[in-house]
Amino acid sequence: MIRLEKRRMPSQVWTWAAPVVAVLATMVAGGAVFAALGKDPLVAIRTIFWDPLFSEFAFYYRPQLMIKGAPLVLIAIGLSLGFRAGIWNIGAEGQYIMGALAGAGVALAAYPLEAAWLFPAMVIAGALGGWAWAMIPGLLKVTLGTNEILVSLMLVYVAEKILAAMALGLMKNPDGFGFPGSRNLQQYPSATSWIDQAAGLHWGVAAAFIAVIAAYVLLSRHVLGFQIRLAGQAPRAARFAGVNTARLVLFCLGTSGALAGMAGLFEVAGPSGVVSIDFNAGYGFTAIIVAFLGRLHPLGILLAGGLMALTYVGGDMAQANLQLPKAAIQLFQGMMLFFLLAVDVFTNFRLRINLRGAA
Amino acid sequence: MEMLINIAAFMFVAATPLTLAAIGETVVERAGVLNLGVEGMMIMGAIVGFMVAVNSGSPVLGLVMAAAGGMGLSLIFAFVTQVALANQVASGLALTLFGLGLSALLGQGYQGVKPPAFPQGDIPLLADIPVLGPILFQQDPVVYLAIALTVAVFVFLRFSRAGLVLRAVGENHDAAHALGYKVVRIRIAAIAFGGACAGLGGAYISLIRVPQWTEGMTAGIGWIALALVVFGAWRPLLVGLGACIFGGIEAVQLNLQAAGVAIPVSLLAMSPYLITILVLVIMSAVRTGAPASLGRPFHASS
Amino acid sequence: MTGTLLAIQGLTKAYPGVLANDAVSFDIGTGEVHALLGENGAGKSTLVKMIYGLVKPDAGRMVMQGAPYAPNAPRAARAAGVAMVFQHFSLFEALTVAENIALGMENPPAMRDLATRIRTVSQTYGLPLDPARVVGDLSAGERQRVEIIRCLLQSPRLLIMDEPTSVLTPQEVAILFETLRKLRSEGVSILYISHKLEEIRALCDTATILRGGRKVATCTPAEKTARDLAEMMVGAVLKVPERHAAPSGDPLLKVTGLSVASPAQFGTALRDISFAVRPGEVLGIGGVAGNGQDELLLALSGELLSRRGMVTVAGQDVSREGPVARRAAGLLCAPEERLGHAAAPDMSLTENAALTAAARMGMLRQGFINWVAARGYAEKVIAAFDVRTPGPQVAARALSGGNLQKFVIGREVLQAPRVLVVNQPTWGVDAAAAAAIRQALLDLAAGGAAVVVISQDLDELMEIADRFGALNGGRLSALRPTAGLSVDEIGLMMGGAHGMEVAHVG
Amino acid sequence: AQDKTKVGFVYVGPVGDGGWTYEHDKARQAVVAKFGDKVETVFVESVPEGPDAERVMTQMALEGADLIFTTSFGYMDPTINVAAKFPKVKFEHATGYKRADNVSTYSARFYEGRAVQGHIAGKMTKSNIIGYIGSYPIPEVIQGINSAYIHAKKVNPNVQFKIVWAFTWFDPAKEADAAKVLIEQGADVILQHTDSTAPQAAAKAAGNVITFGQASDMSEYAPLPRVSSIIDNWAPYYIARVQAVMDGSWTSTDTWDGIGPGMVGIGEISDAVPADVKAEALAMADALAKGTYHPFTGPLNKQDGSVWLKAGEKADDGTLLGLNFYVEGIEGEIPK
Ligand SMILES: Nc1ncnc2c1ncn2[C@@H]1O[C@H](COP(=O)(O)OP(=O)(O)OP(=O)(O)O)[C@@H](O)[C@H]1O
Ligand SMILES: Nc1ncnc2c1ncn2[C@@H]1O[C@H](COP(=O)(O)OP(=O)(O)OP(=O)(O)O)[C@@H](O)[C@H]1O
Ligand SMILES: [Mg+2]
Ligand SMILES: [Mg+2]
Repeated sequence: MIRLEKRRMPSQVWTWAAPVVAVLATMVAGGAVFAALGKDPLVAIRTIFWDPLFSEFAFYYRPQLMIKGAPLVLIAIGLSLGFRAGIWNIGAEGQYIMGALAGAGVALAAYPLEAAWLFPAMVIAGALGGWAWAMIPGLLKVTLGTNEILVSLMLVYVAEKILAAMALGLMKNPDGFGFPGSRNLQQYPSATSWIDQAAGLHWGVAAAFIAVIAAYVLLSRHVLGFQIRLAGQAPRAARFAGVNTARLVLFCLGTSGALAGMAGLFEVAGPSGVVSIDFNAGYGFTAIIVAFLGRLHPLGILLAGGLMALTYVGGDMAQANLQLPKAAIQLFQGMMLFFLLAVDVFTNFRLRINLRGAA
Repeated sequence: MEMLINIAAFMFVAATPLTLAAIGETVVERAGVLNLGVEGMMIMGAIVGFMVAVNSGSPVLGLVMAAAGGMGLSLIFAFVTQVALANQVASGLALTLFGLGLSALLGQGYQGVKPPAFPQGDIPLLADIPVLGPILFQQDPVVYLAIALTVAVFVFLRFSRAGLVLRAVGENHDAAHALGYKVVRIRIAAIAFGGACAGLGGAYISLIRVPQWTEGMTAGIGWIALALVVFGAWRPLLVGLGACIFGGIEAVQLNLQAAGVAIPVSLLAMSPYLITILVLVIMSAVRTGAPASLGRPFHASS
Repeated sequence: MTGTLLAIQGLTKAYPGVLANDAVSFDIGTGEVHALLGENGAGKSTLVKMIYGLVKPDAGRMVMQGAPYAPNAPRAARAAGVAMVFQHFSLFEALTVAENIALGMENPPAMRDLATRIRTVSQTYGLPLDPARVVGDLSAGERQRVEIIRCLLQSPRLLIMDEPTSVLTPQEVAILFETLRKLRSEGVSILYISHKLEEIRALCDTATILRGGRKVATCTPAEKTARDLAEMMVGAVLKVPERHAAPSGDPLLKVTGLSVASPAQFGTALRDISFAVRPGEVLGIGGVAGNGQDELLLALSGELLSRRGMVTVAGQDVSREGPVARRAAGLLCAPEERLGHAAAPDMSLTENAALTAAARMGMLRQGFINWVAARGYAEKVIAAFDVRTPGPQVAARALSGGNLQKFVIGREVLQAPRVLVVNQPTWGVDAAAAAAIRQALLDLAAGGAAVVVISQDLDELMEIADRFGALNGGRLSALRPTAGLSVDEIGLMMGGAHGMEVAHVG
Repeated sequence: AQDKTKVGFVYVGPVGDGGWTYEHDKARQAVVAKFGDKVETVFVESVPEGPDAERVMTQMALEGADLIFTTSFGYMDPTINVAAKFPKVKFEHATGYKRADNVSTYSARFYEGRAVQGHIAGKMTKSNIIGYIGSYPIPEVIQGINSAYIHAKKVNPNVQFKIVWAFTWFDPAKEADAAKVLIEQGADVILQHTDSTAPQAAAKAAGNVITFGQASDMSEYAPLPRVSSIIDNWAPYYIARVQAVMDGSWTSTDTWDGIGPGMVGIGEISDAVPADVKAEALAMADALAKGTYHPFTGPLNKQDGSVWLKAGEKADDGTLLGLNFYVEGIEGEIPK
């Protein structure tokens, strides 16, 4: 008989081994799927995980990993604070859109003014846009106890409609012959988030690294981080310790919203450039995977964001070079999360195999 | 008047996939499990049902296999949450991602294919009643199935012993365990039932409502179904009623557009989501009891 | 008594790190009330769970009336005529009495017939109960009636009761005993677990004593003194705490007309509670569980806010302040539930030390926590209160109940509070540790603090409190000095038998 | 130097969408069929517009593509950016307006096909109500609505358009719902400017409703409800451009072709259409192809009654590309 037995203490070894085992298991299972699709699994795995880093054109893909990974990490860091506290914001996608709209709105309103304050103002507006959008579920939760999972999600759809309306209306490029989409902020020096485009460096990348460090310090040293962890692990003990639950909900939702909004702004002002109908590309949802893959730990999220970016960049390469369908990549990412969740059980439980076979 | 009848009849069609998925999830949550993967299970049902119907030529077999497909996917969730004791929120999200990817992969080559037609299920005599006839009795059989299922789940939870045990497990899994009930087994069964219902709901979209296959075609209906369970305060009949209201909103907004009513189109397009939020807010103010063990992991230590 | 109903032979059950039962053997006679005694953690619950089929023994066997008996599930046990009332109720608060009872039966009749039978049986045994009520709305005593009637409806041959009286008033205990004696006269055997030795002496025919998982004796309790029984359980002689405080001066804690609603769905609201505690004084608050104890602690700790003027500490109104401000004012608390409320199970002792002591013990600088200081404080608590653990890096849930309790109490006591409120300070703690905790509370009072002890253990309150009051339905009785208080008086203060006097045991 | 010409395709949807991307991929296959071993094609599907598109294009350029087709409006700026970095690689961007020395643009005059549809619709409607499912209110879609309306009105003065905006290019459930509602409100002709066949299926279920295929022929719904279609036929253009690269004759151009060069195809008009109507429709298509007839020929008024085109005046391409108003007679407002 095989059964699980709770460990007295979480296993240190498994805390670190679980993600590795999960990724390896995903490679095996994913390889099987690729083989079933008639592709050489080894080549496919190499194309996804190795080529972007070490192939002939890695000089180009490595910066691209930063561009792809930065919004994921930035959003996931914010989400992880809430997830740790048991606050489930799954509407980061909507906050990302609203942040982009608010930030781009400032730039478009100021066009063609060149001023040093413009970009900082855009960042603030972007953060505020995301923050405000996240405050809707936040305030509803603390005042009325409304489920934040569903409200934040519904607001994603609302944000998408607003985005479409903006791209077709208010923010439409006046010089764009009536085509949808805004002016390109990449070509607006005071408003672009690029620092060095060739190196893949924009302010979003910088912000992601800053967020990782700030979150690390917050969680390990600051009383607020302590309260976040406490509220997630033992809500009653948190109240006993004096944690103001309502304020914590607002803080976590607000921070994750602001970070998602900033991610949207950095994206629209740099790599993307324009507010278009389909500007959002699912970063808000993928960041949820990144947060869990990184085990809600800032450094883990940094690694997970890189890993996820790798599967995207490598996945597109596999599409072009191996004709691997897009859906296979999506499936692969879903598997990775499942394996991580399942393998995680060994952190807190031990497998007991009783060969005697109990009565 | 004509338009009202049409809206009402359309309402049932739009409500059917919602009802099926939401009723399944109601049972799952009554057993104390929160499965956020409804969207993923629905889309699996949509593609599996579609593939089977196309290949076998039998839409009924398609529906049956869709239920099996949704159930199959839900068993992954059951394993991860009930055996490996993983966080249910994260697992549910993973299930949705996984389901979307897997269905897209399975569905390659089924785009643009026409499924076999599903027979209309007009009920003789009753269908000819003015007003009520077109609304209630000129629907397809799955609409009737959804209504029957809602009533059946209501009766099951309210009056049957098995339903009582299921509710007990959702209320207090430790006590249920102490009385000798197999908490994990009961929950897995409930999850599987929820998966089957969601699969059926997905297949209704791909086989009857649209009918065709496209990636991601459930387009958020699974999430609305989750909201409906809260809306219905975990009671099957209220959940069914909620589904009808949401179906009605969609019908009304399209009819208003077509009739050229001067409301901004983008506002109309957001209305289903805004109204969902509004209803969630109202329900949270009313405050109704969720199953006490909802979402908590259970591990029998003995 | 006509022979053996159930023979237990060499039952053994090991949990990781503990041998909960070690080759335990004894016989339960037909129509006998058999007591099972032992300290916390001695293995009593584990043993009865094996009899009820919830836990599978690692070794040993059972014989019921000559036939081998090895239930693999509670269902099998029930089929063999074994019924059980659990130590921690196995009830479903959101379901009705009838539904709860149906869940515990093998083949329950239709709901309407069941309701009739519940009424009949509850009349016969003098345990009135309305089948249609929702269990969450019932008092602790009534809930126990649900459990008992659930058992009686199955006409059991063996009724197991795990600590049934810890939640009852003395009057309710008397009624329960009437019921049990009636059952015995009908030939039912009863296996009875309790820590209350006088009760055992009054009720039980035989007693088996466990210590550290092993059977140490079987005896006739009426022939022994309570002291003999206690010494068999503990294996040593206990010392009684010393008290040398004399209350004096202006009240440190003043509660005036405190009324708050309960945050829990099926909780008890507090109604117009007033009392004052002076420096050096220990106030004991008793009462049956679920009569507002938890709410009172929440209202004092600051987790529940009250209206202005209701709670003052040394003249400072803290009614609208949260836990942090109250701690700053010198009001510290230790809740009943150690894991999850007083301490975060998955956090280390260092982190748990910071949980309440961060501000008072200087671990905070501009919002940043000094973990070195926190660790130092945790070590200090561990040393001062003899907490048995490898070190402060260990997670709270890895400690045994008693050791964690010592840590929790120590964490508050060493902060030198002006007022300390504790709920169930020695619940689930072995006798030696309990004595140490009580001594620490008395010492604190002697040092000039005001101490409020909320407890269900009346002996404990009589031992350390200067004055006593009882909570009943959210109201506090008038306070009386403990000296010279009789059990009957206490019982009446606790609310008598909750309206059960009307019923007559037939 | 290299023997094979490498051609990349960046798609906005899945190749199996049955509409827009499907037709581009069909044209890619036509290129392969035409040139055989002399070309190598690569494609990436469902590429989000924005930085991902830029990366995918760069990747194709790095790995040796000579010519890259970027097949969605939203790829405009990424195409220009990447083209600047790879001056030797040729780019072809669909439906945009920014060009460079190595970037051409191409698009189709779908509104020509809409004129033919409008004619058939106006003749065949019995309820005089024509339902129109719009995707997004952009010039291309508005051109189509106006063109269809003008030509329906011309043959049937009582005709009325009911327009539902789906705010999506491709969402079968929503498109099906929109079609059903339009039919319930009396429409017996459904025109769609969205890409799935869901409205066809809805019309078929309703009976007595006719539809037109969009982007792709959708002939699986012929002869009824689908009576004809507008087909995006990119193959001739793609083949010509690949050939130009091979010959070294490729130059940056702006192509906006209609029925004439075959970029817009009129799908087989089914027998459900009366012979005389069919003949008229074919004649109109022919005139459009020859350039003897322009769908937007005055006199035409704007919705507010002001004059747009005087008698005999033809709309210029600049106005059409930015078209943002309805012609006189259409009810309702263009969403903002
Ligand atoms: N499920 C379990 N897993 C691990 N250890 C357990 C488990 N249940 C009981 N134990 C351990 O077995 C021992 C006996 O526990 P048991 O509950 O039988 O004691 P008890 O005599 O009923 O105590 P109390 O008077 O506190 O009720 C204790 O050390 C306890 O920690
Ligand atoms: N789930 C468990 N897993 C592993 N060991 C456990 C578990 N529960 C308890 N133990 C160990 O068993 C022993 C008894 O634990 P328990 O909590 O029952 O204490 P106890 O015997 O009641 O002692 P105390 O009188 O201090 O409460 C302790 O040493 C504890 O470390
Ligand atoms: Mg016990
Ligand atoms: Mg203990």
